[in-house]
Amino acid sequence: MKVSYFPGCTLRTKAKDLDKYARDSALALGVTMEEPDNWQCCGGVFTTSRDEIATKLSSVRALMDAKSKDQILVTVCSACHNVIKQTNHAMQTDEEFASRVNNYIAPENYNGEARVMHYLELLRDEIGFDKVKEKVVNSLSGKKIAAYYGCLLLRPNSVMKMDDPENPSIIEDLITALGGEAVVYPQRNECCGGYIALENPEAAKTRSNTVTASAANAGAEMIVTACPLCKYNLEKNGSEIPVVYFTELLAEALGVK
Amino acid sequence: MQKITADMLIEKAVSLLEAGTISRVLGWKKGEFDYDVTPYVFADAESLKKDFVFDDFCGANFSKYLVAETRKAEGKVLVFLKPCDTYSFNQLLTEHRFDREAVYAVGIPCEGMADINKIKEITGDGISSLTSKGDKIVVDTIYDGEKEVDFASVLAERCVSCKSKKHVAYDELMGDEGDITDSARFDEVAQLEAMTEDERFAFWQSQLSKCIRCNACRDICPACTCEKCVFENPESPVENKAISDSFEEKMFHIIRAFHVAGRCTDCGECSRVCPQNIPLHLLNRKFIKDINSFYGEYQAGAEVGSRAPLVDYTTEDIEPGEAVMKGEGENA
Amino acid sequence: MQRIGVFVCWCGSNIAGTVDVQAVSDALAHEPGVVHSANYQYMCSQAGQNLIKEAIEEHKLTGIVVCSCSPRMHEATFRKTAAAAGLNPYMVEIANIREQCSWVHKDMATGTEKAIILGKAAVAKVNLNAPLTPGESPVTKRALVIGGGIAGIQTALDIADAGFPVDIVETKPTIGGKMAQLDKTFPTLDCAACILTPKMVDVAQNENIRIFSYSEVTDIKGFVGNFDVTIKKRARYVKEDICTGCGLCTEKCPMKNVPNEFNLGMDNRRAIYIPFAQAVPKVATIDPEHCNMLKNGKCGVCAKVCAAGAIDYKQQDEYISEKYGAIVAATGFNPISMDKFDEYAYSQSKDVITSLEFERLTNAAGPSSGHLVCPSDGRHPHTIVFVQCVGSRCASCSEKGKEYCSKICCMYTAKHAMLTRDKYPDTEVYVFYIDVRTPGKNFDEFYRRAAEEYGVKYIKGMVGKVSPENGKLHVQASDLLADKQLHIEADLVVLAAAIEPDKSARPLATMLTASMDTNDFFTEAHPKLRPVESPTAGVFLSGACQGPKDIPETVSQAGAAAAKVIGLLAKDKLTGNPCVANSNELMCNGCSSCERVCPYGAITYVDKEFRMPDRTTKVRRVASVNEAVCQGCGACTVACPSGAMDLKGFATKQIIAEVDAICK
Amino acid sequence: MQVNGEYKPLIVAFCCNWCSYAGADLAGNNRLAYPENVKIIKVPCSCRVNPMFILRAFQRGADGVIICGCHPGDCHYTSGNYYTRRRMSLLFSMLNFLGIEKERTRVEWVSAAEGAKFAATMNEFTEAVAALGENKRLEDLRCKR
Amino acid sequence: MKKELEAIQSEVIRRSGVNPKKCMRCGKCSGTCPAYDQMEYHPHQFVYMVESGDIEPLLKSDSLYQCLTCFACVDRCPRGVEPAKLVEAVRLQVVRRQGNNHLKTDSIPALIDEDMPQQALVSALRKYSK
Repeated sequence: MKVSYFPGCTLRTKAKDLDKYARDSALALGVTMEEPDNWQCCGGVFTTSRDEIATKLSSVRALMDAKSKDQILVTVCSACHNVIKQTNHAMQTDEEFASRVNNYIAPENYNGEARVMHYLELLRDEIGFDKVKEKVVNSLSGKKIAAYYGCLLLRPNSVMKMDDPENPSIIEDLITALGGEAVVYPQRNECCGGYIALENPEAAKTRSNTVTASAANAGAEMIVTACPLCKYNLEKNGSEIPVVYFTELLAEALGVK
Repeated sequence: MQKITADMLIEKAVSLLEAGTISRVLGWKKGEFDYDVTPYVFADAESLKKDFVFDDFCGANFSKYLVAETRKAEGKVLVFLKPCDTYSFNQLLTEHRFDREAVYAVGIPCEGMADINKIKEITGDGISSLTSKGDKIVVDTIYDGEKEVDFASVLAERCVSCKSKKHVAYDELMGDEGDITDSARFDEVAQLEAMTEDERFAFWQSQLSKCIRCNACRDICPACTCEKCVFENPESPVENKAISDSFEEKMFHIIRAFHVAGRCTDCGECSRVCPQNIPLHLLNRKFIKDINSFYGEYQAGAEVGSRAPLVDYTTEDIEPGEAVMKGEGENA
Repeated sequence: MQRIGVFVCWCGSNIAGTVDVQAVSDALAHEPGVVHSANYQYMCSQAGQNLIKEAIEEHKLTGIVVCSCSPRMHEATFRKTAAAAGLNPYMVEIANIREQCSWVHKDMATGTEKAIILGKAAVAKVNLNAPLTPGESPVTKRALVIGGGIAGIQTALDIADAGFPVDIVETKPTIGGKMAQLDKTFPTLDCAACILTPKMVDVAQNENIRIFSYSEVTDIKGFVGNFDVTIKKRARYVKEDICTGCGLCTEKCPMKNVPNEFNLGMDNRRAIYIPFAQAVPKVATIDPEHCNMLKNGKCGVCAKVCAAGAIDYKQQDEYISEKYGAIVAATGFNPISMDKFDEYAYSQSKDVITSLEFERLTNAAGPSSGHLVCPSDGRHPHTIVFVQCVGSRCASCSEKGKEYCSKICCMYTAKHAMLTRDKYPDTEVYVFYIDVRTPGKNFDEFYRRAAEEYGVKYIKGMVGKVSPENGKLHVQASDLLADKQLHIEADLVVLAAAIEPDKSARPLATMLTASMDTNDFFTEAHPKLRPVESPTAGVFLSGACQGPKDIPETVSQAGAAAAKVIGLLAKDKLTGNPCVANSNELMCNGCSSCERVCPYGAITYVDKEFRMPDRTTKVRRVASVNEAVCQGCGACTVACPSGAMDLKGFATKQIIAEVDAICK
Repeated sequence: MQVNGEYKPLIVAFCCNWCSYAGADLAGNNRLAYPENVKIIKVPCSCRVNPMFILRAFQRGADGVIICGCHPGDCHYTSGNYYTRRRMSLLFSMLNFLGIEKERTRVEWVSAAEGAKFAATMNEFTEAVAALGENKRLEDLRCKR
Repeated sequence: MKKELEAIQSEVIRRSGVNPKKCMRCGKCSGTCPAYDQMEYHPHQFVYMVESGDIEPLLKSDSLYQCLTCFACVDRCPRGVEPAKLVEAVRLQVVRRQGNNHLKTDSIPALIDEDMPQQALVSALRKYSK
């Protein structure tokens, strides 16, 4: 199958691994990821304000491109995913917002017709974890791995609709499919501090340490994440256990690393 | 021109008759003129081969005939249903008007039906024969000889704004299944809504004054299957069998539209059969449009057993005063 | 042709002051069908009524019109007058020429003119009136109570005390309901078992009461006074009449690891079990899902040890049909699932429990024999956090919580907190609340005692997250008054889960054609004046199936429902309202439109044979109105496109006649 | 209708027995005046009002028709007025579609306690209908006097 | 001034799409907020102060820049109030004014290290500046 793929700015620079392993693994699973032409940065965060139009246009353009190709728009970075999915939702549900956006993109017209999926959802809902499991060549053989969702993957739940926001299982199920042992810990869906790291590194440190300590307490040997900023914050603030992208884990298990 | 031919339907009917699945066939019979096709019950292969027709003039919706026909004899009736007919079929089932088991329904695709009046507008009267040829109809007239008209240009109004090419009920489907179409069927209603009150009154006064109370609209309507119609019941306050004055014309059409409101599937038979060419479907469509806008989209006959909007409510329904404003304001 | 008498009342000067009564009676004397017309000072007086009676006899009147005050005032009076003179009371029509004429108009000419028109409308209507007789139906003097909790128990006992037989249908193997699971009861702290179990014994011993336990209602037909009900007695594989309840089988059964639902899965029972010591009926039940003998034919221990020979592995479900005059819904409530509230880590830690689980934990007959322990490891909890309103007052998402206040949580939490501090003074107890709601006798005093005397720490704020870390529960919460975010290391977190109607209520309501609100609570016939009746005649409501309630309220409502049932069953016959719908079968299409708008389920369909023009007969489906159930609103008459449905007393022809008379 | 050469609109008011008829009685109790050409017909519930009744009234010379029932949620029969609300919304919208003046028809919820509202409604409605003049668009010439 | 604040209040409500009247003052947002200790005004106070029109202190507060937009308050609010959207709407009221950018591009180099992902920069800029 072919999907549209929005890599996002960070995956082109600081998080090249996240990107590379995602592409390689997808190929191994029979999925071709095609980048839209001339995509632009999503902006990193979704501005919830209904009158904020211009900053959402890059997302809309990527969505329209996917719509025109009749493809699912897939993202790997949690932040891009959050921004694009929320933008799509706003295009579907907020008529006023949509009409203002459509003024910018006229003569074209878009009303949220494209489907947005996180790479994880693609694995779960389109490919199927069973199929992923069949393709595993290097089983993670019982390695204790903690999934770190952070905030962007799951919330707001009414829009993201990816998993139970308080008791998610999508990454755990992936870990299990790859042969690892998923470690569940209470802080997995709490914020790492995000962009506050820029202005108030101390606050980010407190948040990040809470998360990594919680995972370590639960016996994890490794933390996986889908978000470059999460990875940065957890690592920068001295996580005792390694933090890796879930795509790296996937590529390793599929034997394409 | 239709994708399916009379021969194909005859073959289907004959094979079902021979297999004993059915005992008779409700179908279109050749009439005096090529465009004058009448519903008929065929009981054997011979009569089918002789008289059964299917072409661009077979608009009649057979659903209603099932109410009476299924009561007549044992065995199943074969009925051919175009997509729009299947909605009436379901609505009648919802209202328990015939026994589903007594019917064998074959869904057939429809390319839209021709309107003889539109043809006559182009060719004039005196049509002696009509032959469909691809996207043309060849018309032979006794005065001017042969003429060709575009099928698309003489498509019946209800087919121009066809709401669905998808069958919602059948035992067996012939040909390909279509989709629910994105129809502009409410445009005419919206145009009227946009007029002033006086203009609307003038429009309807002139239209309804043409009414001769022939009752054709009622008799053809698949939603009008009452055992006894209120207009013919001496016990009823609206009993009136003949044309009398402008009030009666309005009364008849308002009450008739109200009685079928929420049950009308918008099959368009009323306008098709009106000898005075009154656009009666606009009354029904007004109700459908209002129902959709007041209470949410509802398509009568889309599924068996659905609760019609007039026998349903929510505690948050729109108030009549606001409804009237909404009914004239929201044309878009 | 009717012979109509018209009687115009002066009402002293109330009418006569603005209406020329003589002119009215003169004018109406010439109306079609009128054979007598008179006026008098006070028609409602004894003398006035005698005037009417005499005229009825003298002029052989078949109908009368009284032009007087509002029918809401004296329609009943004049109907009685007519009946006394041998005239059918429904041949009386009132023209309201006081409230709706003389009192709102000042000018004699206009008042008189309007009074005449109103009189003419009444005459026109009476010309089309037909004598009506209220339908009568017998009453089966037996009541059915669905649900055997405290609501059902109290209702059944009260009905039985009045001498009527009652059946209780309970889905569980024992009656007792939620109250049997409670430890103490607020605000008096008496032990729930001590006050409930004697009532359960009363039920068992009452000759008028039968208990169908482990049973459910599968079908209800009929109407007020005459319900036909089918009850499914599920096979319990134990002969109820032989089992002595000795309990030996429940000790010997080798299947030891079946989660015990009575203790909310906090301990285990056997495959054959008696839910608790005071169960009524005290009879064992085999759980077919866990019994080896029933699953694969291997075992049979219980049959071997049963000295009475009560075990019957071949037992089948049994269907019982019974007739009832009245039905009481007492299906109760359940706490909602905590699945959608995992920020409180209910699924992640055994030490996060619901309040009902807390009841079992503190109950002497519970899984920890009444010792308050952490379910995870049995240690004594030193810090306990109670969280209020979990899923109550929750409007954000209907799948998650309930928009209403569950009403009982504030008080039981105060009870839990107080009892904990009383028994274990070394514990720290926090209660996070949004509002503390204590309207009830001695309720606020009780809550204040918990805070003031027992030192329970009430904090206005809400818990945002519970994190199970290192065997403790890290509770992050807000303290709104101190304007702080709190972090508490707790041993036990207790969630006050919202309550919702039992899942069996919705299908039951469908069977009863009783209405429900959007939350699946039964709707009452009138929220203030008929709070224990369903709008469906003969159906009554008891307990939390109507809305969240505590025990005292439930018991009061249970008694009230019983009083209503007794009032119904005390009648030999039910007299209906004769102004009911009636269907003309010849015209009926059988389309179901009328059935769909009927709020009372009074319309059913029957297949009827009709002679066709060709002399054959055909069966057609036609509507049939149950006159005992119909309340006469008329919704069906307009839903009917063919005009087959009409309303007696307000027939289409009658109303049209009034319209014509007014518009003439 | 013409009364002594002067135009006075004839109003037919269908009132439900439980709320609106009682509301009208209360207006009387409180001596709250409204035009005498308002004539009330009692029905058990507003849902008893058939569109045929309304058309009949116009045919016979009414200039305005108003239907009064219990407030939504307060129906004595629990749901009758909800059906009224739907039926009349659609019927009145249709009449408007046909060019019949929308001011001639109305639904008003009047409780048994709202005597003042009943009188005010009738005054206001009569005035609105009077402003339109005689009902010409739904008249039946045969019924003219 | 009162008029101006009222205008800001309605603008904030319109822009955020939040109805602060739905708040029942349970405080779950503040119980759940990971940035609580960095804030002068806490999520529940944002809701209350916008509702009551007491917006001026919020406009001046550094709390505007402490919200992590983690949406925990949005998801956990039992009334569907969505406090994070209000915080954002108030912040935009400030940063959209000329010269009111909280984060200036000039100051960025001093704040970052070589590992910091672009995502952090663009997010912060979008949140704090116009």
